[in-house]
Amino acid sequence: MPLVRVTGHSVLAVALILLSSKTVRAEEKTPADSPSQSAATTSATATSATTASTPTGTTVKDAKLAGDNAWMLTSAALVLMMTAPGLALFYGGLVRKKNVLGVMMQCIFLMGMNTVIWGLWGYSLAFGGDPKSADFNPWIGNGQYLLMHNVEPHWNEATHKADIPMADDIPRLTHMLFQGMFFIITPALICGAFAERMKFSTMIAFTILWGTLVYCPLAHWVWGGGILQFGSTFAIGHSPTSPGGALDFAGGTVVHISSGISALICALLIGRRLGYGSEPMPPHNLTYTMIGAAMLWVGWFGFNAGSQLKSDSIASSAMAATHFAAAAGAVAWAVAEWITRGKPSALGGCSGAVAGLVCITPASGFVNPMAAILMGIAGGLACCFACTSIKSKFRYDDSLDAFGVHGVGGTVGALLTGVFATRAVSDVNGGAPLGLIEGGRIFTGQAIATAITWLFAGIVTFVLLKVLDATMGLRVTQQQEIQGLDLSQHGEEGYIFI
Amino acid sequence: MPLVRVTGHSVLAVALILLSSKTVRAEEKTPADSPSQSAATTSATATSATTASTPTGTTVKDAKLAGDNAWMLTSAALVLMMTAPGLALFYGGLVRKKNVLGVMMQCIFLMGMNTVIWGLWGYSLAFGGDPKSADFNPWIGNGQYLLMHNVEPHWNEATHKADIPMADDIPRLTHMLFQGMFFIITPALICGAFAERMKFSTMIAFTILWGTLVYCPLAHWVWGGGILQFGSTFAIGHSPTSPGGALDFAGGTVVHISSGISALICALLIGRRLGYGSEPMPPHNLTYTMIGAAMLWVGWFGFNAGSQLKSDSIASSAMAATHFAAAAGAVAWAVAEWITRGKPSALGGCSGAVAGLVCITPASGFVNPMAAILMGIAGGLACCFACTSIKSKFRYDDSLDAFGVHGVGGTVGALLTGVFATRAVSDVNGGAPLGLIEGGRIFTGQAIATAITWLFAGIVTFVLLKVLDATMGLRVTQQQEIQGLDLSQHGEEGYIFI
Amino acid sequence: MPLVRVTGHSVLAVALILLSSKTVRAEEKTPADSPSQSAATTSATATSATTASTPTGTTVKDAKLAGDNAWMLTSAALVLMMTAPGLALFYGGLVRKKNVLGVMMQCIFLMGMNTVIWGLWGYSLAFGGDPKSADFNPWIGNGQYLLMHNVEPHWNEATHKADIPMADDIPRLTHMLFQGMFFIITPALICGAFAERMKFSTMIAFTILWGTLVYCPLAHWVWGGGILQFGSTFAIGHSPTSPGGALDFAGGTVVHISSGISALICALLIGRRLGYGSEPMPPHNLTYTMIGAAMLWVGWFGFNAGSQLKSDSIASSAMAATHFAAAAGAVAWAVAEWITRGKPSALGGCSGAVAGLVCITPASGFVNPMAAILMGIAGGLACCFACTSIKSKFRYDDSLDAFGVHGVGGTVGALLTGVFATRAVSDVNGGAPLGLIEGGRIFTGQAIATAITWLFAGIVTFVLLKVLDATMGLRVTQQQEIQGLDLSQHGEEGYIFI
Amino acid sequence: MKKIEAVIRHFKLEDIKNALMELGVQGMTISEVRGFGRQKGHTEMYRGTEYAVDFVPKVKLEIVVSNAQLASVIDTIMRTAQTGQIGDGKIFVIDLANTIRIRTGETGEDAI
Amino acid sequence: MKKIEAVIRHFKLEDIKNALMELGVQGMTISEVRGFGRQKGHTEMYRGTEYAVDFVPKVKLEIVVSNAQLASVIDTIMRTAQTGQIGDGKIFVIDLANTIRIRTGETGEDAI
Amino acid sequence: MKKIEAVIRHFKLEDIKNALMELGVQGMTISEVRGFGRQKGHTEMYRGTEYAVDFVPKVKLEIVVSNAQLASVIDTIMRTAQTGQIGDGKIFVIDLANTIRIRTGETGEDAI
Ligand SMILES: Nc1ncnc2c1ncn2[C@@H]1O[C@H](COP(=O)(O)OP(=O)(O)O)[C@@H](O)[C@H]1O
Ligand SMILES: Nc1ncnc2c1ncn2[C@@H]1O[C@H](COP(=O)(O)OP(=O)(O)O)[C@@H](O)[C@H]1O
Ligand SMILES: Nc1ncnc2c1ncn2[C@@H]1O[C@H](COP(=O)(O)OP(=O)(O)O)[C@@H](O)[C@H]1O
Repeated sequence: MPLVRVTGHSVLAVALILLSSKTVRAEEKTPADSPSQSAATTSATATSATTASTPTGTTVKDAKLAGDNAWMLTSAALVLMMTAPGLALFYGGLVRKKNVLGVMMQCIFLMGMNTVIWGLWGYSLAFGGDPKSADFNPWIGNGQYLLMHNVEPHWNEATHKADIPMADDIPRLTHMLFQGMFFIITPALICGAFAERMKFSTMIAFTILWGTLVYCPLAHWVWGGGILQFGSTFAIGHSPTSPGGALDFAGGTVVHISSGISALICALLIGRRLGYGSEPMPPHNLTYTMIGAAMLWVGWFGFNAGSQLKSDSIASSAMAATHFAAAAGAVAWAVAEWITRGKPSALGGCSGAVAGLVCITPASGFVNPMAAILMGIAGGLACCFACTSIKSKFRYDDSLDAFGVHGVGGTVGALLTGVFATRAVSDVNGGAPLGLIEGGRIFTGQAIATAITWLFAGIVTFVLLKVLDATMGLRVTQQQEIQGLDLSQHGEEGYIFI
Repeated sequence: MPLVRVTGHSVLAVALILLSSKTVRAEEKTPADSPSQSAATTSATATSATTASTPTGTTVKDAKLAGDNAWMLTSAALVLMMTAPGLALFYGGLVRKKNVLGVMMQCIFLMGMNTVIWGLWGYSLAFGGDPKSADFNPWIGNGQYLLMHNVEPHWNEATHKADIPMADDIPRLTHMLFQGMFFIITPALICGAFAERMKFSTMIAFTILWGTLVYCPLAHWVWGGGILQFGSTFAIGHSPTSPGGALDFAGGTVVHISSGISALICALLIGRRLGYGSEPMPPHNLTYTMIGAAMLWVGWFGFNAGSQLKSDSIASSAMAATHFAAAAGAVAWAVAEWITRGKPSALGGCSGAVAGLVCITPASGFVNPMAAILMGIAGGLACCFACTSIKSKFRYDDSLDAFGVHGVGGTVGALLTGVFATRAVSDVNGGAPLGLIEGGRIFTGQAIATAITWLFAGIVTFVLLKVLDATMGLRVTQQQEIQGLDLSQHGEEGYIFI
Repeated sequence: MPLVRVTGHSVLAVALILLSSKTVRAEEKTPADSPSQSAATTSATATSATTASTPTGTTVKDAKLAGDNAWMLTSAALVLMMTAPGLALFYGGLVRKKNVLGVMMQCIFLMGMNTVIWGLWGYSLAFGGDPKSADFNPWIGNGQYLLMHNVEPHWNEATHKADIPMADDIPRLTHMLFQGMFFIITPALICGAFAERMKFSTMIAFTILWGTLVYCPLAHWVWGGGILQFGSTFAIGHSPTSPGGALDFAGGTVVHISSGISALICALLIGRRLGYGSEPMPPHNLTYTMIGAAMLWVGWFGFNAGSQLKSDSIASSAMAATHFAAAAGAVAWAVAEWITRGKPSALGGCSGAVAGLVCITPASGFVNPMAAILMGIAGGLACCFACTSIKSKFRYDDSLDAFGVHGVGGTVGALLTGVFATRAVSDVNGGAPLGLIEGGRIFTGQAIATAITWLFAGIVTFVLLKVLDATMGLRVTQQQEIQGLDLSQHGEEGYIFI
Repeated sequence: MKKIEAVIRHFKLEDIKNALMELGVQGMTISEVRGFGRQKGHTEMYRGTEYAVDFVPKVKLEIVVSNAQLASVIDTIMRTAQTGQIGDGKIFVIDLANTIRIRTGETGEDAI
Repeated sequence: MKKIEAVIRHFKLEDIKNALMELGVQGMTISEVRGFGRQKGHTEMYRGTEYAVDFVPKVKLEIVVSNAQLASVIDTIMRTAQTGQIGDGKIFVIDLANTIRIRTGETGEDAI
Repeated sequence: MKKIEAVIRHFKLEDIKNALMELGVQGMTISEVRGFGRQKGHTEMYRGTEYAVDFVPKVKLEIVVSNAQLASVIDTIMRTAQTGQIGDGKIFVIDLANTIRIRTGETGEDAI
């Protein structure tokens, strides 16, 4: 089985695979293959579905695919934009001048490395396997999509035309791309916790392991038909009478809770920055942070509304909820500061918007605008409290508040989804009510999924860091930390204004 | 009727509404409700329109909606991007370093606050009411969309499925989102006039009032079927022989003239900045201004082409006109400076692009490329003249030229629309010619609409400011102005490069 | 008649055209006209194609157009974003502080000027003419699209409705817009070679000539049915048995090789910057460069996936290939530095991403993900080598490595397309294999097209520069160069942080 | 010859420069500094942490004058820089061993 | 009166300021400088070109003190600024002809 | 001991630094300043308003030298910094009461 070799000398292996692709495909034909196959057939059927075709032979399916694909490709672009420039600016502005490139480079490098990993094995581990098939594994994906087999189009000698694997309404490649952007930004969020002191090499090792061992399983559980997917037959708590699992429209658990709690563990294990508490460490460029926040807001439209995986009215609902929550969060945090400290800060407004966005993420496709406003307020206030009181109380150095915003906001969001979700927006439970307010009973599921994510992400991260600390070391030397990551890790300076 | 209370303790009320939503809806059933109802039905019909459905039941309507919605969601994202990062950078770069966060925070905070207002009552006041219904009010909207009722999907017990309110080709939520982005940027444009000296609290109060009392009525008049809408039976000058009203494709009157003239009033009433004329006050970061201008250019594609509210060939026309006008404006202003001052400035190029964009806004969906080029040149030269000669002549301190660019450019654009509009692009008048060049007679209507907008926006703004000056005070203290808004209003610094 | 007075001659001409348009159109009726005519008819047919229309009369064609147009308008916006903010930041950050506005202004001004040129004659020279028509010229376009005739909708007195010229699935205006964005960025790329010392006026003259004499012919050869278009009957090497021409999905030859080799000529002819070698000339703001690189990455999705000119599964393939190549390039360059110099630089990561993107451009719509990863690596390493060893060996001052990245990366990409292209992604050769790996024989064609582009772009650029040097002079004075372009050319400063 | 170093408020710079030019001062050199003194700084707040910024941005003037000019220059600075509020700044006077104009090589008072 | 000019490391500034305040120093002026000395700079690398940055960022303190305070202030700076590694910086002492407080016109030691 | 303060043109810094190193100068401190003098500034233009920028960016060198070195250092700076055009800058020489190396506590000429 070539895949073992792959992880080792991937490039070489990749080349081999490429040359011997046909054979490999042959070997790999497994029942798990069927979905893309059937999809391929579907697409074939479609093209022959003349009932709906105009004189020139365009089918309704092609037409719909054009629209859905347009939105999904746009969404993928928006989500990539969230990591950089978005997050790169948001985080980059918050650190001291001497570390700005360090933070930005983490974003750019992850954009590169995690994309490659996603293509080689990540997507397969997360989304491989068909819940309907006999040998489906609810804990982790399978090998069907390794190296993008059954994702990329492949030439069918029989029909003498290409088979194009589909994922429902969109090409599977589009689905892979869109989901891949999440695989980039999630670990990038964690960087906020160990900013200004993490060794670049260790950060890379950590991300490879974390992405493979934390993100991929979680994504499989929640979106791949696994143990947390709402309504999946494999879902915890699933029974004839109850759907089981939890609602997570765009990644409250998979993205925000997982990164947030992992961030907390990082902050605790790597320890405080040199001079933390004594020296002032103000953001060196709040204008970057504000620009970054605005880009995150815009990009989040792709993140949430794109998670509908097509361009229909639910996508519109998700975008509306996203926008209202961000807005309410921004106002809430700024006003909270105004009341408690006498001044609304620009950073507060931006942080509030992000907090609102984090909070609405799991609920975005399930709630109406007014609920979104309330969730935005809740997220804004909860995170504001976490970043101020809690953090200063326990004196851990979550440098850029990755936990304070994503961990706390994600948790609040996952739980409130159980309160505000309504079948009016997405009727995912056969007409049965969803959230508490409309008399639904999904709340317990939300709480369970949240707890599981906390535990799973927290424990695995803890173990990974302990191992890496013993082997590579987490932190740069004191010397290097004083000099700054830009010079010590990358041999560059951010600004040379002379 | 609970809605009055709502505006007061909105959050609370919102919660109530949410819990008792069904009853509230019941109370609210009014004739004005019909459009969304009928829309909902339409969407129902569509799903059952099997004539055009493929074996898998997709309808042509779904397919078209996918495409139109994809473009409209993208456009909404682009327009949000115009306010921040776009305008935040464009304006932020033009002020002095000590006020950069002040300006950016105005943008971010308005993104939050105005979005909430739009959801609570703004959209309803602007677009509430159906011109076809008996009790339609051409002066202001109604309560049908308050708190997003009849905009959001709601559960229909009868059909046991959700009714999804539509606005022609797109979900009403999409329409609300897109229009909401205009409600954000319009007041944000005004900030350019009172930059570097306005009290943050007063700015907020002013925006709430201005948005409600100036923007919403104007939007209703021009786009909601009111007294200025081209061809509306309620339009001024409407008669069997003449359509009446004025053409305003994307907001020449509603957005640019209204904000521009209000900006002038602000500049006059708040007075000059301390040291204006004696101290130099150069832009502190022109690179931001240039980046912001570029983002405005890109975002404007959503602003103008999105205003077609669907993704058809007219949207393409609008985008082409937008692009050509921006281009011509940039060249025109830069060349004008080159001739008159010996050097083409970067700021000139950027200002020209924005001027061209402002000028083409009302005409974008009605003119062909060559006309767009001419309008871009006209806009660029007119605004250049306004920002240089006129301003220095009358020595008012329109700090960032909000009037010089948006007031003047918007006016020129609204009038030239009456010259260059052609039925070839949008046949909005039953085949009759539109602009003067093709022998049409809409010019008078354009002039009238422009005059009305000037008067209305100018007078209301004047009154609002007088009231606020008496009650809250418009200006920060001298001390605070010298210290800068970043520190005095928000307790932060933009850059800490040490 | 006011229009005459408006401004310069072109404008005058434009005005005349506008007024006498009908007659002009009349004169212009040539066979070459047919495509847009037929297109117009098609669109007419479509609207009457009731077989596929819902009760409300929407046709499948309208529906598909909505989706395709949505993606293409979005792509056009993304590509514009590549020039500014993208390239403006990427290049702007790499120069010294005193030249940042100079570089950014080149981008903004080209956005303006080249758009106008494109509308007046550029598009017509590049895409005018129908390969199927008798009088088709494979070397250069014709006059059918001058001043946007037959591109813009025009009123048809006969049918008393507008004819809307189409380009296959999308309105021709959309096609013109999208292609126009390429006409902007290509010369902008060259600016990297003569940065910090080129006279602004000469840069303008050069761009006008280069765009008309180098870009337009090349675009016609490769995409307009000319001598390099794959499978065109006019293509070099075309024969019953071989398609001839070369595959260039999104501009490896037209955009990157042409600009890259021209950049090299510029660097050689304009000479080194004052103090090159003795004084250090580090990038003044690498944070801008990183943000710019990220925006280029995002924008490139529109550049490559948009080049499919519709929103189908091939667009998805193109986007996937683009993303993987960028990712692999970023990692490859950074790792190469890590190995050779002990540190992975942020600039290296960004440069690698861009190198990967350049390299995949011609192949994007023809290769699968794993091939894209290999091409990204190849591009990253090749450009890294070119920018370090080669450049320092020959000591030419390609200031921002326009040749090192675009010339080298484009060439590698064009050739590797002949290796990795597969019919599985785009079956462009009637089921015959394409790249070497699947046993195809297109490689020779790729090599020939590359050589021709090198020669053509190189020679014409050389001549143009010689002429301009003799007439206008290429370089600013020593004085001005020391003072910086911001002050000497534009009378402004980039940052005033006091 | 004396070297006058004056720490002043930013927004006074323009006035002082003009006043000194009228007085016939031929040149000066300025730089950005941050000062700490009786004038209190301000507190800034970033998310959780609030902290005091004790250093206030100021401008430092360096003016070399002949002994003859000394008094009038100091006097002019005093008058124009004064607001009466804490934080107006200080003037330091330092003896100068020599001055040289690089362009011409002139030394002493001719070089000023 | 003396003017003390000290070139120190950035991250020592906070400590020194506090130490001097305890000592009763009423004010000081700081500025960003770059220093060249025994402490080597570093090399940076941009695409092809690698080059040495010889100048290291430092902070310069300017403190005017009465002769009485001089010794103790210097001593305090010495103690707090020292790390023992190359690059700790220097202290220069300059005689001052006069000092004036702009706000009040006080001169000499009263103005400090 | 003397302290040499030289205001020079930016693009001369590299040459001067090298020349001084050859001369055996062990260290120096530089800072960004803006100068006003015979050399005219330039006018900038932003939208409507055009205004004069009288201050020209310069670099200020501070070099402490033993009396022995003084002449040669000044001479070296003169030669390397000179272009003959207005704006070359000035050299100011100040007596130094004392110098201390923080790292070692050495004082006087040993500390240079
Ligand atoms: N002892 C000192 N040494 C050097 N600079 C000083 C000293 N005292 C004050 N300054 C400078 O003078 C500025 C103003 O002094 P401050 O005490 O705040 O107000 P005032 O000058 O009105 O007494 C300070 O910000 C600082 O830059
Ligand atoms: N001769 C000098 N003149 C002016 N400044 C100096 C001189 N020598 C050193 N410095 C300043 O002191 C700083 C530290 O000096 P350096 O020789 O690097 O370490 P150390 O002070 O431990 O000997 C330098 O960065 C420079 O700013
Ligand atoms: N009287 C002065 N005091 C302090 N600095 C001065 C004085 N005169 C000139 N300078 C500095 O020297 C620089 C060059 O002086 P300038 O008169 O422009 O040319 P030159 O030195 O050739 O006469 C000025 O920019 C300023 O920084």
